[in-house]
Amino acid sequence: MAPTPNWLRRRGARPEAASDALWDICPHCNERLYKKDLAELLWVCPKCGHNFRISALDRISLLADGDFREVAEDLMTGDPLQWTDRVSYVTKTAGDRTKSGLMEAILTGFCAIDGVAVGLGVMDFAFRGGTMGSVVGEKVTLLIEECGRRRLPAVVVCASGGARMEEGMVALMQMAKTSAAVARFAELGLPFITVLTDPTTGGVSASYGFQADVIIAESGAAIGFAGRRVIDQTIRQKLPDGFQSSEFLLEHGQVDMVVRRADLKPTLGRVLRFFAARLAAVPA
Amino acid sequence: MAPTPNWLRRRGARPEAASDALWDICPHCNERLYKKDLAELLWVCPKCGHNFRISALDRISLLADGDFREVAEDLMTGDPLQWTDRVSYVTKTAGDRTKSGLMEAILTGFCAIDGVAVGLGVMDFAFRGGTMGSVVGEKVTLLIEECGRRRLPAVVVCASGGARMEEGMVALMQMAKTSAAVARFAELGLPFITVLTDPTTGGVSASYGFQADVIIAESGAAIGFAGRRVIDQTIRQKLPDGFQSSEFLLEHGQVDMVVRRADLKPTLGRVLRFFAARLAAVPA
Amino acid sequence: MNVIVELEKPLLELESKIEGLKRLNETQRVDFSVEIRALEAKANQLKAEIFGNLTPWQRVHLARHPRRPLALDYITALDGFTELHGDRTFRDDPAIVAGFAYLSGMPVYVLGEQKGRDTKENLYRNFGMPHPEGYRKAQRIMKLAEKFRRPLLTFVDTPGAYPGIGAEERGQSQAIAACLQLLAGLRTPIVVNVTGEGGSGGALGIALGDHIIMLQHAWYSVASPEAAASILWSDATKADEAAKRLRLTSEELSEFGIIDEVVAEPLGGAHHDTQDVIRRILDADKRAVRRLMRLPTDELIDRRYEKYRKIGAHTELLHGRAAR
Amino acid sequence: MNVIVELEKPLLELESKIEGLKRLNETQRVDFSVEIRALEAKANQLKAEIFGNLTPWQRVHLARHPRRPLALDYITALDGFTELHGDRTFRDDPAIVAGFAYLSGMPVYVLGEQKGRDTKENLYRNFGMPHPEGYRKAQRIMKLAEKFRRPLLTFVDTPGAYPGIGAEERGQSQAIAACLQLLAGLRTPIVVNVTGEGGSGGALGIALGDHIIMLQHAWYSVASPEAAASILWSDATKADEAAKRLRLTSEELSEFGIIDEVVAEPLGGAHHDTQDVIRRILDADKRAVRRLMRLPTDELIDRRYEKYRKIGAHTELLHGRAAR
Ligand SMILES: [Zn+2]
Ligand SMILES: [Zn+2]
Repeated sequence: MAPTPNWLRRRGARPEAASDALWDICPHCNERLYKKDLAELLWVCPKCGHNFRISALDRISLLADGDFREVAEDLMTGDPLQWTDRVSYVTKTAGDRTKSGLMEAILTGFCAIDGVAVGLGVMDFAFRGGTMGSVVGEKVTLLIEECGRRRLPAVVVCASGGARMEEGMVALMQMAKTSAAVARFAELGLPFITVLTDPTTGGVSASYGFQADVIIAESGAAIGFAGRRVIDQTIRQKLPDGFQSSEFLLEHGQVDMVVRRADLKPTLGRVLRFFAARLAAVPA
Repeated sequence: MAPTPNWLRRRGARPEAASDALWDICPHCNERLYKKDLAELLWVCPKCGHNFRISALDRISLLADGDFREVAEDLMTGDPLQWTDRVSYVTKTAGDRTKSGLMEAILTGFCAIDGVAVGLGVMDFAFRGGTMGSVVGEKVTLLIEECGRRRLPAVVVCASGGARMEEGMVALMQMAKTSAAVARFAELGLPFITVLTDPTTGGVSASYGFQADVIIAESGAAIGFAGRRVIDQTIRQKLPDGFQSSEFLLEHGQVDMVVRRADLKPTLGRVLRFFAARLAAVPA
Repeated sequence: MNVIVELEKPLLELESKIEGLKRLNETQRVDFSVEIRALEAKANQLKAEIFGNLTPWQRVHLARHPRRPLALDYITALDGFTELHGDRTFRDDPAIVAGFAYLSGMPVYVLGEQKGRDTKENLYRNFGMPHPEGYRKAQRIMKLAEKFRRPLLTFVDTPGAYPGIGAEERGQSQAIAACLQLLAGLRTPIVVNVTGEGGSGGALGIALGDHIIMLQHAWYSVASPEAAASILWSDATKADEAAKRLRLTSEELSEFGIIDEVVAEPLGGAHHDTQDVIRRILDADKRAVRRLMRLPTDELIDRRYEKYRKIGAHTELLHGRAAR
Repeated sequence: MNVIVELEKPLLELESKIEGLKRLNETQRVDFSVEIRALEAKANQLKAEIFGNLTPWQRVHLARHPRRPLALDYITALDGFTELHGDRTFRDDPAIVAGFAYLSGMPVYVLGEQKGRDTKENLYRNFGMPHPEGYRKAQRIMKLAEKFRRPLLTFVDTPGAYPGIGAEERGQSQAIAACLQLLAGLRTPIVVNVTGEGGSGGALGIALGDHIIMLQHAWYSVASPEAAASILWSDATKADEAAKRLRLTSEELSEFGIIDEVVAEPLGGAHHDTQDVIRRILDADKRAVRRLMRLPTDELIDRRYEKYRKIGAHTELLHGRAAR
């Protein structure tokens, strides 16, 4: 396993291990995999190529060259609806914080990817299914605004079940807020790139997820607007093979490329170098 | 029959009657129709509603309120390819001039439609199948440029078999020339409206025909990129019902509305009044 | 079954009895005016009992009432509505109507999510659930509004964007996302009317604007109560529970600052006086458009940005921004 | 059957004989160099005979030669080509490839109409005949080029836009028309390379630009010779006749001022020295891009307008404009 990067050591918080088991089972091919090996394998099943869902921390380790300077790290959600069902929203998010080692479903900050300075946001499915509430919307907006001020490309790695129910319309409005930030950023002529990972649906796919100049899908991810269950219940007919997979979206013209996890960093580097290159730097 | 308008009497030239027959046969329902009645009926079959193809002169009579001040009326095509097959291109166009009473496949000028001042171009299928060569391209471009200078809406009624073979690439380049004129006109924030009549295909549909802010199709027209014969020969399978009809295009989202000939002038008037109204004229 | 339609039944019976007596009163010699007044008093009392204290879930049903005014009822009440069709790419989506009209003489572009009145019409309109091509037609209209500097009026009434195979294949997410980006930067005033159901992203796709008006008994939510119950508790029958928790009523959304103006409905809902409700909505639109048209465009866009920029609920804020 | 492939056969036999002798020369003691020289002289003579005086119709076949370099051969010869996919609406069309790359260190966007090398690949690429979604993907790339102020390079090689049911349903006309309008006003330099077949509107859709380069034996025409013969004489077999009349060769189009620069091919066509031809094309691109990038954008757009504005052949001109 790779040594823990400085920024991560500094950060302190680490997620609790989900279980003490030494082995993980690949949900795709049922292969038994030794947990300690998985990090070396980039959390990709060596037998079938299935990408395990990974934490935002691990994703940043995979992408950032060295240091990752986190911003807005203390932002914590309120409870606008005073939500309670079986347990209160406050209790739920407190649990997620402990479990994930994160304050919220996204980490944002600044780093270099393959040598290119960027603003980077990475969502984490382990926190409320990566849903977008106030904090995700605010952090994405702050990141894009700050990229605008620093004239840096913005990159967001998406993993989200959509808008967060427990924040109601305040959550839905984060789609509008982030869209407005993207619209301003686009007018500055700066590049915005998203990476859609498993799963990217609902309010995140229908806002900044699909507003980027270049949209990269990680292989084998489920990407769509409506969840499969909702579609099943609505149309009650067999879904096509590979429906809502990254590869399906590529064929249907929705994403620019499908990239394997191992190729993600060099691919992002290639794209960023092109989009970030200044015309002035070009030999005449 | 309506009295001949002044502009038309002034114009002098009239097409030769295609035949001396007193009767026309509706190509759609085979109804025998007394020719003298057809003008009163707006050249629409009273039995089945089929729109007979009509001359540019008749179309202008249908649309213009009163006077139509023709421009670029003397523009005559050259013979850039020195084309000859069974007969020379020069002979062909000379024949078309006599037969149609027109110098070329389009008339352009200025008039009012339902009270709104516009630049109006009307194509005529009787001249080389309404094909676009140098003169059609030039006259459309001049009309749009002049509308830009006068800050008037531009309306073009299309009827065309596409680019004119006998002018080769000079004809194809008219697509580029007219597109450039439309692009400039659009940047001025002025409205451009096209009416697609039977038939509108090829180089005209793939340039200014489909570049308008509002696209109106006359009912029952054949509209498309490729001709039916070409498609038949390429795919060798049954074409869907109503393929390439105005109504088919409406369903497929390609045109804003399908309008019967009798409704065309009031509809154009309604659209033009809206698009031509100055915000300044609005009560606060 | 619509719970409001059920609740209304005794009231409708009573009202039809009153009508009958009134007809008798006119045609017969006997005077029933005392009985009529008594029955009318009873009807008013019944109305107050039924509608005076509706639960959020009942109000959701009020917003779905089969006689509630639909988008086209408002749109055709404008002068000279002319419909424009198609996305220029794939299909004309009847679940979104688009075009132009005059609001008290002012040229405006309009967009509305349109349901049907009966089964046949609902199949044609896909129950007001747009496909991506509907949102792409909407984008075309938004761009026209910007190009010709006319205000854009939208009427929101959808259970949600359609969740189907074709919709996913043709990029429902992308279509809505593109609407949002376009609306956020659109250099012309945008006035939004949430008149019926405001179902999630499918509603928001045409609901990002400068001034958001909501009818009193419309609902607007991050998810329909059924969907939320299904997502949260895997049990769509708990929709009434979800309706309560989601804070989807006009009063609550006003408090959150998400809705700018609530237009009152008559007791019993908009369908009890459709013409009056339409007039109130269009009056509100007129006031909003006139006010917004006085703003310089850059200021309009800046205010729109700030309007959405400040929505959120978080406790530790960067840059000293005040938390909700 | 490709007539050039037929014509080439004796030449290829001779060349393979020469190759055989050369191998013998290296491995055996006997010296065949005299014989080799004699055969080489004969081969050159044969080549000159075959290719020295091709008819337009034969040149059309040269442009369709199965070994002729295709769009991706040029594009992948650029540095760091990265392909971008999809129209964000309906489908990724493999008949148009799109992406970005570096031309001698300069970041450029690229578009190309791409045929296949074999049947399987041709079915995938639809023989280089784009659908509307291909032109819509192209529009996406054009907008990126404008947004990020990078030059756009296009490689034209198509028999034409696809004439099929789906293509018509999804608006082939609209898709090409939108490309033309976008290219006409695109605020970044556009360099076009017609490298193979320039089939009508399907070619023009990505061929409106500031500097139009054409390979010597490419063809570019208002219609393919077959289509023109069919349209004019209802007889596609008269394609050779049409090819002659249409003036579709690089020399003729240069004279008309429609092509700005012709890049020479080796005797026998581009496939006789693919690497050299690619290098020549990219050199021409580089010169053009560098020159165009020095122009202020407004001047670039004005010049582009004038470039097309003046194409035409008419005898009575308004405003005293000179006739061709
Ligand atoms: Zn596996
Ligand atoms: Zn008839």
